[in-house]
Amino acid sequence: MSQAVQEANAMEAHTVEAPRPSPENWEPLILAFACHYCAFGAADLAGVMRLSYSPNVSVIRLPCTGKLDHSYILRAFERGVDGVFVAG
Amino acid sequence: MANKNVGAVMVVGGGIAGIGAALDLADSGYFVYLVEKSPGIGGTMAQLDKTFPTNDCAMCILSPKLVECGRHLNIELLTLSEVTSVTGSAGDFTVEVLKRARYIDPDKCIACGSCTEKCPRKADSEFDAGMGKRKAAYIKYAQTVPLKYVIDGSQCIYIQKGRCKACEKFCPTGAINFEDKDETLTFHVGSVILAPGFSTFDPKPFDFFGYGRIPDLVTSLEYERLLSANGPCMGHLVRPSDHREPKKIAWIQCVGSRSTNRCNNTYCSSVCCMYALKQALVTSEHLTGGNAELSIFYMDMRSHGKEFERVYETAKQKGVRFVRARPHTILPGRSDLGLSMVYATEQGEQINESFDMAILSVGLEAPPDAQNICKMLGIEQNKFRFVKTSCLDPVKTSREGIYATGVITGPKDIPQAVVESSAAAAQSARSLADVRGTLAKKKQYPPELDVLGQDPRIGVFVCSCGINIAGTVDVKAVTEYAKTLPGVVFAENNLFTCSTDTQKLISQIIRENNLNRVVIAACTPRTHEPMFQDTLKESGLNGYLVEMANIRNQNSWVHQSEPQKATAKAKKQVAMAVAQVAGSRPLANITVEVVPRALVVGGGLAGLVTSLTLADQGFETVLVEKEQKLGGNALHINTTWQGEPVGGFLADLIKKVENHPKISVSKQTSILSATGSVGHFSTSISVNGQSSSVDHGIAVFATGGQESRPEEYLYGQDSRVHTHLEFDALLAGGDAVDKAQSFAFIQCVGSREPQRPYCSRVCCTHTVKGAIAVRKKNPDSSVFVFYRDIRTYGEREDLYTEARNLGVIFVRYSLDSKPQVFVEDGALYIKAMDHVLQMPIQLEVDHLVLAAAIVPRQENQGLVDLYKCGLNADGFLNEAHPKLRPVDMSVEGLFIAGLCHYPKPVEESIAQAQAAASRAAVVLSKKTLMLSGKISKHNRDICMSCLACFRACPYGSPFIDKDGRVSHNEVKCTGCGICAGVCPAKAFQVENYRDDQILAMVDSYTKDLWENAPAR
Amino acid sequence: MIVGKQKPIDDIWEMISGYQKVLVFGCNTCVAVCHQGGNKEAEILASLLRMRATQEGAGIQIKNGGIERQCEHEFFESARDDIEWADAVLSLACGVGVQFIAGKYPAKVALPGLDTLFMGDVQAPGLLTEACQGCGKCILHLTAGICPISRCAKRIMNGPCGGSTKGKCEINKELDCAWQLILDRLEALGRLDEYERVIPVKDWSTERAGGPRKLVMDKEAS
Amino acid sequence: MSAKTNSRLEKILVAGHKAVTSECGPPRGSNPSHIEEKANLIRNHVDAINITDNQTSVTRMCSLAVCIRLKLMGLEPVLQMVTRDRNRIALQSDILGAASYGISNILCLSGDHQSFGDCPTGQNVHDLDSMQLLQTVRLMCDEGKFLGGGDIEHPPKMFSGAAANPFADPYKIRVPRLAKKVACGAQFIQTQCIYNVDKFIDWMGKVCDRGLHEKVFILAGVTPLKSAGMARYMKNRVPGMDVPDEVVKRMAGVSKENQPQEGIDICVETIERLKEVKGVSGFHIMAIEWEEKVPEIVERAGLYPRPQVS
Repeated sequence: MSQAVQEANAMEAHTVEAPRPSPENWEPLILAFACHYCAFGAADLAGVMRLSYSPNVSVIRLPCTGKLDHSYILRAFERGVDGVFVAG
Repeated sequence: MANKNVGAVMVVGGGIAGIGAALDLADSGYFVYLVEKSPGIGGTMAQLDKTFPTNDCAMCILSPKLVECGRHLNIELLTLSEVTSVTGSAGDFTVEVLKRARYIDPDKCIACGSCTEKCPRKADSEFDAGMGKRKAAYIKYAQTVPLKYVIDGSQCIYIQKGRCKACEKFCPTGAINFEDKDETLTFHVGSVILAPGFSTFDPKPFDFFGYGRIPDLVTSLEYERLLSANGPCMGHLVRPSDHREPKKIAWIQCVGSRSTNRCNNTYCSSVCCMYALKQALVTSEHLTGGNAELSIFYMDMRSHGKEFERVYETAKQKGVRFVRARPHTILPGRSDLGLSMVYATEQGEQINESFDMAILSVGLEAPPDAQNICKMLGIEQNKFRFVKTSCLDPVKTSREGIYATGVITGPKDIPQAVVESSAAAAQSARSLADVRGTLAKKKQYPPELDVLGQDPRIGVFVCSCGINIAGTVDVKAVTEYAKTLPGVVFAENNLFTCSTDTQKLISQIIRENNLNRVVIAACTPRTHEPMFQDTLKESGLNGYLVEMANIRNQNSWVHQSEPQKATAKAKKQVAMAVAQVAGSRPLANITVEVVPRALVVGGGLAGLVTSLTLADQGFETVLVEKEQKLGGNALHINTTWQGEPVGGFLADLIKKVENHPKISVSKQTSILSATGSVGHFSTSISVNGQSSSVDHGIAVFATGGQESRPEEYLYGQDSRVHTHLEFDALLAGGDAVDKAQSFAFIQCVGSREPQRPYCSRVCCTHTVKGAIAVRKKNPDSSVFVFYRDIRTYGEREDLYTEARNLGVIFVRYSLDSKPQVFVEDGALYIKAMDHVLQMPIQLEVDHLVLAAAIVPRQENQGLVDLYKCGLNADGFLNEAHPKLRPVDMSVEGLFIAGLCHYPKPVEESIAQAQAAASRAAVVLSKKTLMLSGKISKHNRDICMSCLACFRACPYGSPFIDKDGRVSHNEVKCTGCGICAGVCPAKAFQVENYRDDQILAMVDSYTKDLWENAPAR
Repeated sequence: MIVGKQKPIDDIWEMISGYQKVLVFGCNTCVAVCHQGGNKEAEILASLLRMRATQEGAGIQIKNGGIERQCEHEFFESARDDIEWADAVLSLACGVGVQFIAGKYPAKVALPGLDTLFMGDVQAPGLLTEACQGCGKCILHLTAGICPISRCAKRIMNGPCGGSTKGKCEINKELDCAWQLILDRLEALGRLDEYERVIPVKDWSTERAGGPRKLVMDKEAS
Repeated sequence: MSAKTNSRLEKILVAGHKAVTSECGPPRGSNPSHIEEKANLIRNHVDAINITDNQTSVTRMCSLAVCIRLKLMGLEPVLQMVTRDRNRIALQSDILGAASYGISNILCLSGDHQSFGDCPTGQNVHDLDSMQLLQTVRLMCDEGKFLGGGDIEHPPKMFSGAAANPFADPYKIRVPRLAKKVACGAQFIQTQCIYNVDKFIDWMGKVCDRGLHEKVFILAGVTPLKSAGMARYMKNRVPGMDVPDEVVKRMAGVSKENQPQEGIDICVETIERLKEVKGVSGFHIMAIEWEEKVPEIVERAGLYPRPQVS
């Protein structure tokens, strides 16, 4: 993770809301950014092994997680996703 | 020439060694048949959890190679196949191959797994080393290549008993074929490379160990499977008896190695120390709570490879216990849980200790079937049953035109096997240089349509994958939804989008509907994108105008219980792919003209061998040497460990190099500067003060190393103290050795010390060889060796045994109590603690030989500065990857051979030098290099030259241009996009992963949320 | 180059509270190189502020924009509409840019998003160090190319003072004593004898002591 | 050489006597009685008393005011001036003010950094540094000029001094640095406290080699240790201080109640040794908040009674 991302995260830390109880049956919507070479492959393998996880996550493939830009994460949050998962 | 050479090669064995040779040859103009007796390639490496010394996941680094092999236009995979006869002679062999029935038509199999799911018959999984089960219908492992299922006829209920056929009933493509028969195929090839691998020692005959009766006593390969994430415990380590996490674990080394007890394996298996260290370290990461008690029972710890000693040190720091003992009895624990072990300590005390689990570090053997092949081919084996090779031509067998690589020529680790596989490829190519390119295939495409500037006309193809996707996801609904997406003008559902028929259909639809973008909603782009890119190219579209939505691996297969949500997610996935592809642009592959010339730096043994191997293949080579004379360190070496004289060989080699029409030798030469990248480097050199410039497509660094000058044990102060090379000279001439009475060797002088924490690899063998020579020349003399661990790895162990049989006395010392050397009344003395007697001993010696460390040359730093390649902490040049790219450097087009990489003996230097020639030939055999167009593009207008990219790029593609501002060398770019991630000006964008495309995907994913959100 | 550090987001939030339309405005030269105030950071900050506005239900509209340099009139042309729209411009430029906006747009509120720190160099990625204080009369030829005014805590011109220990400054053990560096360099250059040359009393009139400074080009040239 | 000012310190030094100075720190309040008491304690045993200038950057009564008080009591003060807190105008004006009261000794220092004191957020001035201040004093006294170039109607007459630390690193510039201060107009030097006598002797030898001891009077600084803890603190925490292990050991080797006496013994022995060293013109006894022990040290070191000069 680039220093800038860490700083952005640190900045976000200032704005974190106090934890609130989540509504019943609420499911978070999650967006994942995955490196083509490792995490995206791992997600494929999870399928081959027929593991099971919740369908509330979709993956955007990146050539490398180093390609990640702040704007991807921030845009996702601004538009309402509940979690961003960066894997690589 | 009597008969015409054939431009094809057969590689026997689909493990990492065979794969390496096959890829090198196929990438440099030969057609390759890769014969594998199991249903899939990958060999033992695929079974490993991690690999030392980096603890990389074995599968993660291997899998790209498997995919490359499986897809290669010039590699034909022959699985379930065995060679039955080879006739003819070098250059033109006729090979018969028995191909066993698969019972599943690979052309029809879509790897959906229905057959396995429905198959009622379970059998032990060979891949899991018997630790897990598979079905009669199965794939070898999830990432196997080819990704085609197979029916094991010996287990199949229908084949054995005539009823069942459950698989056939459920196979969605009708791929099951019980009529399939074994067949014999005939091939014509110019050479054969044997890479049949090894079998592990079976410890059952060791009844004192109780292997097979004690559930928690497993072999190291079985243990790999227990550790592995795709193994039977899915990476959560539990012991076999009660499926609980073990805490106290022991490794027993040298099981079936360095032993004559109920086996005849007097050699060292070379890899077990390192894999035990690796397993111990990985285990400590696996176990929860961090209170693991891990012990390794060993004789000598042999961590003699690059960065290996650091792994040993790490293990010590992490609390792994090292016990120098060979347990003699293992008994089952209470209620068959765990075990207890009896061993004698060095002090002679008998200990009975209990463990939760123990691992037998089993040795490597030549597998029986491979031995049969050797016999069938008439290839000579050595006394250890491995293929006999010479140190001076390490991959050549006794039959001309047949080469061998990997463990079949002796125990070795993966990097050495990979090196040899490239060496074998080089030797093959060398003998078939005149027919390079004659059988290799090349694909042709129709001219590309110009779609730039057109509005997107996107076609979406939604795959049912039989029922793999359609069973969970409502593919019809997804197809209808796709039609509503912006830019989509066509959408349809296919039963199998990947089938050959559908490819033709897609092509037709693209033309009929003037599609200019395509989305395939099916499986993973990692395996299928190249195929669909190909379909687009065949339809006259640029291959980069397709995107895939992975609605199988990342949807239907993992959300089977929630079909509605899966369908909703599939719609989103398709919408995201549509959003992305709408912004995709046709990309041109980058072409680089290759300068057909090699630069070899260093005229020692490695540089000479590389030069000759390249030149014999017809590649022009410039060899530069800084000294006045070629030959390097090899000029001072008497013989190889097998006793082959080096002098004559070297003189002959130098003569051949100096007289070769394709080689220009330049002595007293130094390198001044260098520019360029793979395919077109330009290096300016200074010859005797005159500077000139060499254009070259690749470079091989073979700058050598040197014996260090010791700073202890009175070296340089007393004339009776010598280094190895100095003593070799004494041995070779004069009567100094005959006149003397007492000799001593001290090992690890300057190696394995805090300031130089690596093992110099060659010294133990050098010492035992020297000690034997002394005893033979002067049988009345006494010879002592002061050592820390004797590391006569592999078959070199034989020399150690011989030395002991000849009466050489070995005295162990530890780093904190090194021997003391002093002179008293003119006599030279050594004082040390004897570990057997547990007493101090003092000897007077006539000659003291110091096993001085091998150190890198200072010049390496200069190469690093000029070519931007890497050095390790010890000053040796670094390879691109310690396991699978041991000859390539991190900079494309640069290769490495010999001591500049790490201390190594003659045979390993020669193999690496030949390997470097092979890797170089992959580049030099091409007129142009085609590089992916999916790379980062630099917008110089908005770049402010802040250098963030310059500093972050691992490939050195951004550079400071002549005008002082940043420019981008696209040839070096791999498209990773780190530059784009760090650029504060957003001046870098990776083609078809541009920010606007990714943001369009984010927007698409969040469309509903955004539109339905409360007013802002 | 000018080095700054973005203010804590809480401070910025407090600063922009009370305005309706806020333009987070990047300056894509010096402060972009230190990843604090470029157009990219403006984009990030604007996004964070928008999310905060949503969370707190504050009726603030937040946009981001930016130009090449906020200290030259011509560059503002491309941002005319953005600035027109805003009632407050949160400038991520150094103090120069903030003041330039304040001077250029009398009707707009100019707010500082950055704390301007110093003129510095990039020693390594992510490590910027102060190297010049613009005293207006350079003495680097007397001090082996190392500036005691910006790099000595006491700005001592005939150092080192008694607080220099093992080459480090007394106020911070991580901080090199500038005078130690000067001595080391003089020695390396074989010019240690120059150390005994006394640097005379300094004319500070060219520094801030002389009031706000100005450079008039054509006069200088004539 | 004859004295050029009315400084008693200068006269004693010029006459070839070993001079003895000591120092007192002004109070953290406006009541002067305590510092007057301290000065009275040592008045017969020293030739001059340094008055520190907001030492360690802790705000105190101003050095000039205390010097005036001492002068009015008939004592000989040394005005310490640091360049940290005042610009060249204030410094010059204070020098004139001091001269008007007949204060004839000035010690020019740069001063500790304010971050160590009670106002760490304050600004420092350092318009001049210690050497430049020395030059300024000489310019005013010898040429009768202000820094700005104007003539001084009645130039002050000051015996100007500076500090020197023979122990700080880098050691190689210790003598050149002294030479530089001499070149700037230092007429006397008070050194950092000396515990490592061998090293001091080495330094002094090099000073003499360059003939500097003939251009400047060097007063060797000594500070009696009160305890082993103080010895350790000085060794480890005070920059530029060199306290050899033997000294720490010796202090720690006696019982706690006997440690003060041991410290005084060491101090006296140090003076005895230094008396014999070529180039040492006197002693500066810094008995930190322990002024009452100065007479004992002076007497036991054989420096009492003090010579009279006119």
